[in-house]
Amino acid sequence: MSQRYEIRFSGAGGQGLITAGIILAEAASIIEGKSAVQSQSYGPEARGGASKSEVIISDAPIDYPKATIVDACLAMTQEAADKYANGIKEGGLLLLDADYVQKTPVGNFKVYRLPIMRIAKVDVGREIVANVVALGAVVGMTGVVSREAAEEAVLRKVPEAFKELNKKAFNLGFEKGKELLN
Amino acid sequence: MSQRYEIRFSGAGGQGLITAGIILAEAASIIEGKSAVQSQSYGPEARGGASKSEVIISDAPIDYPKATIVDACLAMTQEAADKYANGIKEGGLLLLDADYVQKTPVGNFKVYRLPIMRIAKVDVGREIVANVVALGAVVGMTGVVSREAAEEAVLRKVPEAFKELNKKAFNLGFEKGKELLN
Amino acid sequence: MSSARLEVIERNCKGCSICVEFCPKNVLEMDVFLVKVARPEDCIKCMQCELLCPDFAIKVHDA
Amino acid sequence: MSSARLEVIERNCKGCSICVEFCPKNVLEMDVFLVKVARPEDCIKCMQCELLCPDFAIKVHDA
Amino acid sequence: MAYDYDKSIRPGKLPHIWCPGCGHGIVMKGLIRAMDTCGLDRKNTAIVSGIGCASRLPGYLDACTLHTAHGRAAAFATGVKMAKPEMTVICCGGDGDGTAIGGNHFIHACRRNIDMTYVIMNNFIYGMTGGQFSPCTPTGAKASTTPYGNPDPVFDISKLAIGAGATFVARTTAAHPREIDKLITMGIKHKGMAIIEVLDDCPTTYGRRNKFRSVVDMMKHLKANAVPAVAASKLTAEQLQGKFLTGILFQEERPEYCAQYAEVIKKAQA
Amino acid sequence: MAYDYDKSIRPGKLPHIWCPGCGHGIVMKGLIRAMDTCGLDRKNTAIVSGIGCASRLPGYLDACTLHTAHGRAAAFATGVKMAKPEMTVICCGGDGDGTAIGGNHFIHACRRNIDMTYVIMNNFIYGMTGGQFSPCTPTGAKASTTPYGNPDPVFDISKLAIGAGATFVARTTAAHPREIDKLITMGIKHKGMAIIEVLDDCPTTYGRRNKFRSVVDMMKHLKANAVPAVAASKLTAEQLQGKFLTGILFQEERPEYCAQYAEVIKKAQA
Amino acid sequence: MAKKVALLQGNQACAAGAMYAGCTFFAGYPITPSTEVAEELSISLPTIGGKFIQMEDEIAAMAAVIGASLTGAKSITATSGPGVSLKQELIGYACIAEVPCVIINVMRGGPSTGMPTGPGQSDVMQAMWGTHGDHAAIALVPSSVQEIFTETVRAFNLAEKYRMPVQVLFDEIVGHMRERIVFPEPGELEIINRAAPTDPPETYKPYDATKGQVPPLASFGSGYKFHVTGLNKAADGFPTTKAEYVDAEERRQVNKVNDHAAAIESNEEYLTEDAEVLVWAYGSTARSARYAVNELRKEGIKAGLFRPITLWPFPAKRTAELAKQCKAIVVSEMNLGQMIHEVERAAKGNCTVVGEFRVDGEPINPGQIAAKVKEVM
Amino acid sequence: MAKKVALLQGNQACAAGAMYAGCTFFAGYPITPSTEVAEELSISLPTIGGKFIQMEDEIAAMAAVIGASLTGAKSITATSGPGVSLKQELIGYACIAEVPCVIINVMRGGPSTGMPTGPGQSDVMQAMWGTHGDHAAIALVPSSVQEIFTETVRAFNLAEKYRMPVQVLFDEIVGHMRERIVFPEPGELEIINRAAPTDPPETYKPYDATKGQVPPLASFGSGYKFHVTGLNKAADGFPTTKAEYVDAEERRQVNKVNDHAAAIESNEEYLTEDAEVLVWAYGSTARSARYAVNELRKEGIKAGLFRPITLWPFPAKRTAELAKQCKAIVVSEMNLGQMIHEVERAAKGNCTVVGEFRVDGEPINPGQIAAKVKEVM
Ligand SMILES: Cc1ncc(C[n+]2csc(CCOP(=O)(O)OP(=O)(O)O)c2C)c(N)n1
Ligand SMILES: Cc1ncc(C[n+]2csc(CCOP(=O)(O)OP(=O)(O)O)c2C)c(N)n1
Ligand code: SF4
Ligand code: SF4
Ligand code: SF4
Ligand code: SF4
Ligand code: SF4
Ligand code: SF4
Ligand SMILES: [Mg+2]
Ligand SMILES: [Mg+2]
Repeated sequence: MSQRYEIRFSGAGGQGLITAGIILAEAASIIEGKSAVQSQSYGPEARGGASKSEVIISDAPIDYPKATIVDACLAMTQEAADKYANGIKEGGLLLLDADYVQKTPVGNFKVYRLPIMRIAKVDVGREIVANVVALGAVVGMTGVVSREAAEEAVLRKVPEAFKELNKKAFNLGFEKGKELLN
Repeated sequence: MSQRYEIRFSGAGGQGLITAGIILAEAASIIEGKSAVQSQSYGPEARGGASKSEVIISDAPIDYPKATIVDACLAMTQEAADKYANGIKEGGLLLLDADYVQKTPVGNFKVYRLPIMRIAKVDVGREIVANVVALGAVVGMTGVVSREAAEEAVLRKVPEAFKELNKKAFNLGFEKGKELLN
Repeated sequence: MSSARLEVIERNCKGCSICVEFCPKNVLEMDVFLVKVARPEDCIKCMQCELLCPDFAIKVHDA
Repeated sequence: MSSARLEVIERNCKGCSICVEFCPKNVLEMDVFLVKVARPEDCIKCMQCELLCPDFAIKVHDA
Repeated sequence: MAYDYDKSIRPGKLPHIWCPGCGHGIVMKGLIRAMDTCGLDRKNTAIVSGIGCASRLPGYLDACTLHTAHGRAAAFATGVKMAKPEMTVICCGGDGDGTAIGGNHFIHACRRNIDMTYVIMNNFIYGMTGGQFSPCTPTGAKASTTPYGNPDPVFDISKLAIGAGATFVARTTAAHPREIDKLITMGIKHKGMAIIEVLDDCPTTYGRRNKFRSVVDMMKHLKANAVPAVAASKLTAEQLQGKFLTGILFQEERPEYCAQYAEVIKKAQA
Repeated sequence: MAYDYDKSIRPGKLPHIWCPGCGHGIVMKGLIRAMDTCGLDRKNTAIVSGIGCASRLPGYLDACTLHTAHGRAAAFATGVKMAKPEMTVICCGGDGDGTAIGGNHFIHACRRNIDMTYVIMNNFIYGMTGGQFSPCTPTGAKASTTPYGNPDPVFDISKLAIGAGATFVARTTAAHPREIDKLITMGIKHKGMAIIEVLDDCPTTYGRRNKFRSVVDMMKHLKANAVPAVAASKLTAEQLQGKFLTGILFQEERPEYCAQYAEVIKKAQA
Repeated sequence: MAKKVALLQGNQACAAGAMYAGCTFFAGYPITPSTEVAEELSISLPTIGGKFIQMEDEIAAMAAVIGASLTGAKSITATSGPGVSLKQELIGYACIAEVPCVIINVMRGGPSTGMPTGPGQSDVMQAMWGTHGDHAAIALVPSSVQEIFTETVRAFNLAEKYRMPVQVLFDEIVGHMRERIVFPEPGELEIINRAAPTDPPETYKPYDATKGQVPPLASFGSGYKFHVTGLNKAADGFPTTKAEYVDAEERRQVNKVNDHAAAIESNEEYLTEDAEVLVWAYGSTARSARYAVNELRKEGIKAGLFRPITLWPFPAKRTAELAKQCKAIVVSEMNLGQMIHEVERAAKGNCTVVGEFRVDGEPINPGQIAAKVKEVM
Repeated sequence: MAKKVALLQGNQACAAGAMYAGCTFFAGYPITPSTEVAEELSISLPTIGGKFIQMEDEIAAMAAVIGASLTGAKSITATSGPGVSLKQELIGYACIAEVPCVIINVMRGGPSTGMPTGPGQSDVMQAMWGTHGDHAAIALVPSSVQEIFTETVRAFNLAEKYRMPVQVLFDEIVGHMRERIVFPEPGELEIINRAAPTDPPETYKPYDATKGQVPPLASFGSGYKFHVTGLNKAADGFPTTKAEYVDAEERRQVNKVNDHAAAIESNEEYLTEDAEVLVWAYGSTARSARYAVNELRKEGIKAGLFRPITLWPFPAKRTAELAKQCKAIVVSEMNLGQMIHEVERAAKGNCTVVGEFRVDGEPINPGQIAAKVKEVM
């Protein structure tokens, strides 16, 4: 991992991507003891629309807390892709929801597609865990934090009754993400 | 008259001493074309108690608008005398209401007494014109403005129906004031 | 009923004459700026003067 | 009564499904994020859908 | 058939910023219909709001529109109206804007009985800032700053307006769209201060926290619990529990403020 | 016989600053008697005011006294009461302070039904600043800023308080001194927001301009036009013209705010 | 024909100046020592069909003034420290929405309620920095009754010209003292009215920088329909968060004043040509200073007076020049040192800068200024 | 035992810091981007029997905070620009009445409503000059989540120690970002409580300067009966207009801060020893600056960073020293130039002072700071 690694999660408001970013930052900073900063967009009126959450992870203290040029970007909807799939590093990584993003942003980065919502709904059984599936995939693809740390961070965040569901979601995402790289 | 002449009118709130000061300032500045500044005290709460009005008259423009050391001072009540009969020039003039001021302030100035309220009530016929009697006396004693200018200023200030009354008050005050000097 | 002793706290009295006017027995009078107890013997201790004085300036005592 | 033509302004529709639920004749249906006119022939032009749509997204026209 | 709202909406402004299902859109449509019914010349109509989701309304309407500071709509509007009484002045905004920070301007506008129509969109919450309780949030309800349930009693906006001196006070809900424009129309025609309270919904910050499964649930709740004021007298206190009276709640004739001031001018010029 | 006010007045503070005949002194005496009747421990009593002649009252009383900023008494008092509910909190101030600039805090304190007693001295004018009209100055009256007669309608303070949710609302006048302490006593004992409006007089800035020859005239006017609310029902609207109802105007029991918040604490600690 | 003269209070002169400037709307809330401004206007405004309204508080007054101004009425409010503090949010609104209006602050003593009937000059930094966010400010500080009249007229002119709130601050001393005033004839003083839009209603944009640094402002009810907001906005007046628009707007609104600082500046210099010590003072304090300078000159001390009449934008250039010329600058103000910060900044260490302050409710007298000058000689 | 750590938003850390400091009272009114401070405290305060109240507006919130503090409760409010503007009058009240309290300002963009969700640093001059009248101010500007915690604690300490309102200002970026925070153990950070009166109730005077520059403050309901007012007052708390009392009070209240400026000051210096160009920045901008300094050093440019944590009282002494040492100072802030005025004043012309500003709702990035440094080299 480089000194400073920047990840952006984006999608529709309410899809839980802020939470995904927070979990990732907790995995890095609370569990793995790295430095991490999470921040998110507050639209002009915080009403619906696309939203984003950014996480910066580093071995050293993080001075500038905003993304400079992101290493990995996730976009769950077309609007999010249009709005936030930019400023990606050359050779960086863009993960799109295969069903909801039709027009693929172009740039000098690698684009991957995964039917994240569908996996959540069909394979895990609840759309609401799409963000955890996405998180799993991103961790699987980037290795920015360890699988164990990320899983633990997910489980710390959810109430007992939902732990199994989220575990399943995370791991499915992780596997599918890893597969994509092959 | 010296370059800068300072006069202070003091008494109980409601006795019309502010008006007396304004009339004097108008006589000097509007009618005689001198410079004049009138200012007055605003108690901490503007409720009752003693009040004062100061007029500075000069042939030259007046820079500092507040009294420095007054040439002439009027006090209509004991409270006013206690509070405001100070800062009088050596050789200056202090005029007191003969009935209402018992304790005479001491200092290097000449003290005169005139039963102003009584004159207004008994000789003129209305207590309310005591301020004009007082003004007349002060003008008579100091000559800071001409008798004519002062009289005109008084008359400009009052409605038609009260002109005679005020004329009488002013002139009686003027005469009595002049007499005091003898 | 015992007779009344009316105390005027001159320091406080502002001469508003409320007590004078609201006294049902005409006990009080104005003396320029101050109230004066003119006919204490007529007082029926109704307390109106004391209650209505805004200035804590008059007290109705038992004689 | 002439039949109705229901116009959905897709750009405006936010998929809240109010029109669907309040249509007395079950004319409308949700299609993920958008409303869909499923049974236009059943429409009685009661205007509920148009009146209640918060997003200026559905219009009831005479056919 | 289809109502032509487009001629009242500023070009290119739709879709609006409100969330899916937000009742403010329904109210805006009612307001447009009322303005049309009254035949208002938009050039001589000022629409004034404060800050909040509801207060974003004027930006969409093709008129003289003034989006002020939080809570200050009625005070700005008073300036507009006093300075140019020939203009029609309409205020609009949320429950928080109008009755929390704006409460004083609200009651004083009512007292003056200045000729304005104030459409207050009561969604029981501060929507724009993310769901803190407002003076209209039901006691016991959950909001982002009442994690243990709201301890605050609520304002009955209409009662407050009447107590303050408003001369036309009416209430309806977003689930009664035809009544919205009917009452606003009456308010505009009324000479004096008219308050039209519209109970509406904020699914995003209020609904979810308070166990409404969807915006449709909220709309149904509004629809089910509205009792026309005219019918209320026949109901027992028990039957009225949890209901809200709708329709005209108060109406009287009193001299209008600008007309009163015209008299002042007459006297001054005499 | 003679009432002992001295033990309640801070040493050396009399004579007070109020003008000859100013009704505020009569109200202060009533307040002292009421505090005595209730047996209030002055160490645990906060008296909170805004700015104005009436608001100078707390400075004279030997208690925890807080002279705040213009209009803000109720808001400061809410902080005191919430932080230390075991204290008795009394607000006092003028009509301008309480209903003009302070209107919002006034209505919200009423809404919350927080346990305070608010003695509002309504002399129909801004006395301290020299007689500008207040929201309580009668329409048509002269004030320094209504040279042509006041065009503004007035607040009925009690009606406003009721509309806002106060649970004890009463009115009397400075010419009814015994009723002042009786009603304030009831207000203090009432658990919740109690508003006691006392109509009083400002001879200096209101009386003279409005053809009252003296303060006695004003007092007589207050005395003559007060109609006990209990008697009002027997009078015709015509007979009530220009009169003001006195006595208890409204009373109800509703949960008190600090008590409600104690429930929040209980839940949070559970 | 002889001109009309009168003995007026400063506050009355302010009201008269407003009338002369074409003011037709006042909204306010009474407060000592500013109330006479309102009282006068309550008499005179309706005589010309203008409107006087007493609002429920100072915030409402500021709101009404902005609302009225948007209909085209030249609008004014008058208050004092506590009221100015309350108005801060809406002063910022008038700045960002670019609505002309005039705010009179008759300064009294102390923070908070302080000393309502005592004079002060302690709101002068607030006049620049009181509201949150970046914004320009224009503040004028007359020192005589006559000047209150002319500066009130000028305040309206600047407000209309630059489309912004303009503050006139004078201390209680100048506000309450009476002096002779000579009324200018109609037409004698320049009167500036806001630029009318040249665009037809269909294409009018209220913040269109292509129309100049100060785009014309249409009036409500004049045939133009447009939107006004306190949010950051684009040229058309509608909210935006687009960085380039926001940046351009914010900078334009500050630069419209900065770029014209020289034109807005006005000051009086007295015996500065050969001055070795400069007294830097404004408002009533400048009158004491002038008296002191005269006394000092009699003693052969080369004292001079710089009296800013425009306080904001700050007269930095001339102050800097004088700092180079003089050994010392004595800044005298009825506060604990406010404008002295700016004088120090402008002086750049080129001369000693000392303060002669007073905050006890008494005016600064000539003697104390003279003493301080001698001290730094 | 390992310390408790968590990933928190700055706003949440602020609430946690308040709890650590012993705060038991919050009154506020929601406003973006500060609302999370309130939301957190609405959860945590009642768990310790503390009180959370949402008032009808920001003015009422400030009033309630002062009222509560007078009962002895450590009290706080949180808001943003528009709310701070509204609170100005009562901030002055807290100053003159000397009532400890903490005011959080999470700074957003623009004057007026501006850009509610965008960051800004444009309320920093307001923190000193926002309210009318002379007064002292203490303002802290943390730049990380951890520091928000510690500076909130310090704000309470300073408020209690100096009996005055203390402001903590952080921009939206620091307020909303999440970082790891290590919670200090109880007792690890110093907690200061206001001095209790040593006098018995009979002779207690709340403003008795003979008891020290900061006289002890009794609590309502603790056996002491005393008077509090916003008027100028004597040692006993009762209003006075006597010049000598007023003067003494006003000066004491300003000097209690000025005389302890060194103790209140806190700042961080990074690579300043040999710096030739100094970047002067605070809050989130200082983080960009540090990044930039590191980059510049890599290029061999001797850049250094001065980061004030206490903004008011202004760190004039150290800034002046650095101005003598350096060729240039680049002041970088998310506004159009505010603290740069003070830096210029302190620099006294000893070095070039330039600004690198930004007001478009975007953070200042390291690149632009680095570029400006190179420009002035
Ligand atoms: C002076 C000020 N205080 C607080 C805010 C923050 N604020 C903006 S909108 C709002 C509440 C809006 O609630 P409401 O008026 O009910 O409208 P809604 O969003 O629910 O439609 C608040 C508190 C602000 N913008 N300005
Ligand atoms: C913020 C602010 N605005 C205005 C004032 C000026 N002011 C002081 S007292 C007062 C009115 C007082 O009237 P009221 O409350 O009726 O009391 P009264 O003097 O009549 O007893 C006003 C307007 C002030 N002190 N502070
Ligand atoms: S107690 Fe009654 S009767 Fe006696 S003096 Fe007083 S008012 Fe008159
Ligand atoms: S009522 Fe009181 S103040 Fe008035 S005259 Fe009587 S004793 Fe004096
Ligand atoms: S008009 Fe009525 S029936 Fe037709 S689709 Fe709409 S709601 Fe259904
Ligand atoms: S009500 Fe309107 S926005 Fe909602 S689903 Fe129907 S058409 Fe779409
Ligand atoms: S947050 Fe609530 S009030 Fe605001 S737009 Fe969304 S639904 Fe409407
Ligand atoms: S001015 Fe009026 S209210 Fe004030 S003290 Fe005098 S009489 Fe009382
Ligand atoms: Mg709402
Ligand atoms: Mg009053």
